[in-house]
Amino acid sequence: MKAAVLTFPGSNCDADLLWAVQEIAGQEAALVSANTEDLTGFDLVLVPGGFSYGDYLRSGAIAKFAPVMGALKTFAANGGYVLGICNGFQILTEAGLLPGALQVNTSLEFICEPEPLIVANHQTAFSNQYAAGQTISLPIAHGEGNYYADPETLASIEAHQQVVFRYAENPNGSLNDIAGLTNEAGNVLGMMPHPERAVEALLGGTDGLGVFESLIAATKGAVHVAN
Amino acid sequence: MYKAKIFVNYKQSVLDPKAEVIKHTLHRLGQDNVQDVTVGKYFEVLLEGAHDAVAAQVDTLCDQMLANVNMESYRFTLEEVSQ
Amino acid sequence: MYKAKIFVNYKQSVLDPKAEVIKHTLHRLGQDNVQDVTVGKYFEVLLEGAHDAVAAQVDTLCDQMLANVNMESYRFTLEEVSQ
Amino acid sequence: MLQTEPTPEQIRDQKPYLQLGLTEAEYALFTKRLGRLPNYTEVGLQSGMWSEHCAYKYSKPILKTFWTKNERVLMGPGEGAGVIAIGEGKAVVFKAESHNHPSAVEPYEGAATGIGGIIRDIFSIGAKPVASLDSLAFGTRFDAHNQNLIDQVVAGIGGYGNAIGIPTVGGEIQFDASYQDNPLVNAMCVGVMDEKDIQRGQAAGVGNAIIYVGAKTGRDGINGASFASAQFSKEEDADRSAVQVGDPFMEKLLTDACLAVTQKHQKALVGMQDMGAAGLVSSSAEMASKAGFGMTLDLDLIPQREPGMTPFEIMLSESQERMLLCIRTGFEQEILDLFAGYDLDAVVCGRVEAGHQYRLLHHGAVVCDIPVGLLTDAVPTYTTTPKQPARLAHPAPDFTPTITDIDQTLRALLALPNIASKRSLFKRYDAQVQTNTVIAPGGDAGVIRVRGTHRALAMTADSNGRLLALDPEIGGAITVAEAARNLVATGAEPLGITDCLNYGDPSKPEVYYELQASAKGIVEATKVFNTPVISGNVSLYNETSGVGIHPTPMIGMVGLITDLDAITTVAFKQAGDVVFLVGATGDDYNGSSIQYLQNGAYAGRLTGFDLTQEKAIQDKMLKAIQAHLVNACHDLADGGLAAALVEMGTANRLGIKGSTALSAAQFFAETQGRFLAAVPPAQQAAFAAQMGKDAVVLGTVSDGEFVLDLADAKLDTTIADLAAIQEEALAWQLK
Ligand SMILES: Nc1ncnc2c1ncn2[C@@H]1O[C@H](COP(=O)(O)OP(=O)(O)O)[C@@H](O)[C@H]1O
Ligand SMILES: [Mg+2]
Repeated sequence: MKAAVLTFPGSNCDADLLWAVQEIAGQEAALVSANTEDLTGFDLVLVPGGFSYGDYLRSGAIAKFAPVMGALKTFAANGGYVLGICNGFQILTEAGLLPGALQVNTSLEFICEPEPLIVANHQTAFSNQYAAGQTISLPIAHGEGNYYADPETLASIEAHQQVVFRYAENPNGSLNDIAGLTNEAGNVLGMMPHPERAVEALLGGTDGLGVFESLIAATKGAVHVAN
Repeated sequence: MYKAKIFVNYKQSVLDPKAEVIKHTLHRLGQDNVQDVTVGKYFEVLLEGAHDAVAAQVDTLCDQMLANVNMESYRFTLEEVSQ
Repeated sequence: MYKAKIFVNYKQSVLDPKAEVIKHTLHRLGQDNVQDVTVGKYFEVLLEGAHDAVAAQVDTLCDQMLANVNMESYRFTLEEVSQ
Repeated sequence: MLQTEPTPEQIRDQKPYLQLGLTEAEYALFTKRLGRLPNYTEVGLQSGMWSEHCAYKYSKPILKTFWTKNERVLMGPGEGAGVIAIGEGKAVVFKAESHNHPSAVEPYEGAATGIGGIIRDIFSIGAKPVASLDSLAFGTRFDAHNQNLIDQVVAGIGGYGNAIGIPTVGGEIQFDASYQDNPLVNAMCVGVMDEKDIQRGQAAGVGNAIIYVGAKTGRDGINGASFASAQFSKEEDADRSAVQVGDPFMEKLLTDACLAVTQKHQKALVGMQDMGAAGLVSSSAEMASKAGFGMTLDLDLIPQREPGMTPFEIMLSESQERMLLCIRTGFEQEILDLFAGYDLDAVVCGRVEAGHQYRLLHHGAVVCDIPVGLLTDAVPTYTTTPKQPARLAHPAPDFTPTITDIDQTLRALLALPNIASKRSLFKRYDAQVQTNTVIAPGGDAGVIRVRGTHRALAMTADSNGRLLALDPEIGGAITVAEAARNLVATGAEPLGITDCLNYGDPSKPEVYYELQASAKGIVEATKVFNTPVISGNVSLYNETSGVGIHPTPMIGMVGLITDLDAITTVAFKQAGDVVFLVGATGDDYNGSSIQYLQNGAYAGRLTGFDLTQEKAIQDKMLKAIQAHLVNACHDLADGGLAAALVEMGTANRLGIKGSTALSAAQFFAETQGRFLAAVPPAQQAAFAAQMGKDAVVLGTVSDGEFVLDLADAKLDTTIADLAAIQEEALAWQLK
């Protein structure tokens, strides 16, 4: 598997993702500047956490104008796997690659804590290594992770089983306890919790490895379109 | 030159955590005459150009950048200003 | 019942990173006719009461809670509205 | 506006420098050394550079007594931050800084810019910032003002640190009436680098370029700005604010770009320094002076955020997120291009000159032309004749608590703000970004592993104002010892310290006494623990209405772990482990939490501290941890054995079942030099042998019951009950 880790000005989890994919999961990966306009040759594009362009307007609102976004849309439209984590999730919703939006947490506070999650759909490219209904623990670290979508959108998300992870103890007000969800086609996932922060026992747990292992399994033998 | 005054607000169906906290605090402080609070953003943008072109440009700017239309709505006015 | 429309903005000498980033992005996208951007907050508060009492209350509210007077200035208008 | 500035003669006659914080004697000295009357810009530069913050007028004699060097120190005080070798070609860089006053005025931005400033100190040395800590002190009256202050300071620290992507891995938050009107906001940053890349803030080599990079210069944070505008400008003040707003996004770009310069453009780089206190003048003058050169700057080239800024304003602005570099002639474009790649404004704004003159040009005129040493080295130092405060001459009689209901007492103790968990506050900090955090806030020390090595660093920030108020010398030594104890509990060997000296007005004999006495205690302890002071910061005049804060030196200590498997945490891991109490317990209650609980105040002399004994216990404890004999370890501090036992059980809701010869009162004693260790049964004999008479068995870890037979009382409850109090008490009081 060959992964691109996008780097926007202000991204701060890009190096962490690179480390998780390269050093821990043992896959090929490269940092790719948000100024790039070509994502040819990658099986997976990772959109990292952080504060792209400061997140000063709204999380992810400026990043969607980065030069790489056109290529990312093409990549996703062609069925390529895209995983957005935290700010990456916010960017994907702002860019319209995922439904809904992320609001400020109901506590109005940034929250950094390990959070129990339920694997709501284990039959996706991102979760096939987990058991159905399994509870895992992943860290969250965000101030704006409160998932919102209007009622019709929410109904459609549920009808298409797009929710992959739900909070066991909703920390931020997210509708339907949504912690992570895919697009309807199932090749784009956004999640607020950080799987890349849970891949080493030394750092407190390995429950996040499943996400990367699922993608490795999905890319093996799957058909890719590398535009 | 035009000054665009732009208001961005949560749509009514969206619960706004910031507004809730302010209202709740005011009630806790005994200001029970406060019926409702909304929190929005206010932008001013100065632009050169002809009225209609600027109006179209500001509309796109709001739709694409200043507001997230999944949860926010916007309105704006244009005022001609001298340099 | 009155509706207070409240505008809160940074004072001029205060750095506004939000406005800088927005302006810079617009220029990067080729919208060179954008001369200036300011970013502020806009609140609406609905309050019961007599005009002058409400005005005083809103002023305190702005001064104590909605604006940080060390670095922000505020202005507001009051409009009578029917319930 | 230029024409409204006073002439040199008007300055001499009207003495506007008094409002800038200079004395008549200082002005006279400067004028005499200059050989002419200084103009307004020059007096402005003098006021900035001769301020306590830049010149350490009162504190230099104290700082000189610090022990600053051992075999591992690569760079001691005098640069942006100090550096210590940690092996495998790597070095650790750290420093702490106070932002007390800015945070009192504008809590969010004050705290945020405090973090921003200390980060720049670290990467200006060439180190990648890898962790931050914060030490906060607030008043005990939780009125709306204080609640907002606490909330906004915490939000500001998180707002900046989280955005820039540096994990906050430790710190402390304490409450004492002494800080009600003078909160303390001290921030510490730790960086890691290759030893070979260390660089200094110097501007050498005739003709080399001075490059300014980062945010534009505005009128924020100008020393005496209010004076300048009130006296000499017609402008409306209502639209002016001296508050500095932090821009972590800009700082992230600046960090990455400057590290690229130090790592990949070493041929081009002569020196680099951040613009901190007294902004452009202090960074440029110090860089030239340190290297023994002169400098000319053209102020028209300085990026400015507002029109019409005067040289005074440009030079003394404390706008954030700015750096100054000295670059070899011929390499200018290479460096400008590099910064452009990060979307940063950078300009060549001056040159290094032969000789020692410091010259500023503005609109074609020379607005300053003085020997640079006049700014950096001519500053007089002051000492005050110390006088022992009366309270120290006549300490209150020793306190002994009376415990009638141990269960009730324990519950009340756990709810004290200083004992209660601070998680509701520090969970607002991103503790894990960079994915190196082994121990996040909540442990005895934060621990991060060092990528590319088999090592980890432990770090802690500690202060004990209430103890120093009772005895500054012993209190100072205890603070160092406690910091070391925190590191040892995680399995780290202490390496060195940074400090923030937070005190009242040093011209008061009593305050000066406190400064001197506490420095004495600190120096003695740093030698015993082999932890030299490699950097630090001084914050004086922490007073309101003439009343100063407790003398509060904040000690930031960093330690080294060479075996990642030996890293030890506070939490009990499994029922059945044997719980040992390490170190002797005495009847030491003065200055303790139990005294505060029962008397509402801390009083008496400090007893039960022995530096040599403390060091011996710490060494033994560290050896046991390094030998993998220990499953969990915790140092004893506030709240003594009582608080420590609960803290170990909280995370996994594991209790204790045991008995001890200690009395109910001693359960709450705060004798220094003690640890608790949980030892797997298989290692019990080895541990006991290693510790000898210094460790006694207290009991075994239980599934949840919390039962302890004391000499004169019996405690019988559950950890779930106690943990809930300890976890929720503070959050509840701050709502
Ligand atoms: N209390 C202290 N202990 C040790 N060193 C100190 C202390 N205070 C200041 N220093 C050292 O003096 C130098 C100048 O400090 P400072 O002016 O605070 O730095 P900055 O320019 O970053 O504000 C630094 O090297 C700092 O480490
Ligand atoms: Mg510095």
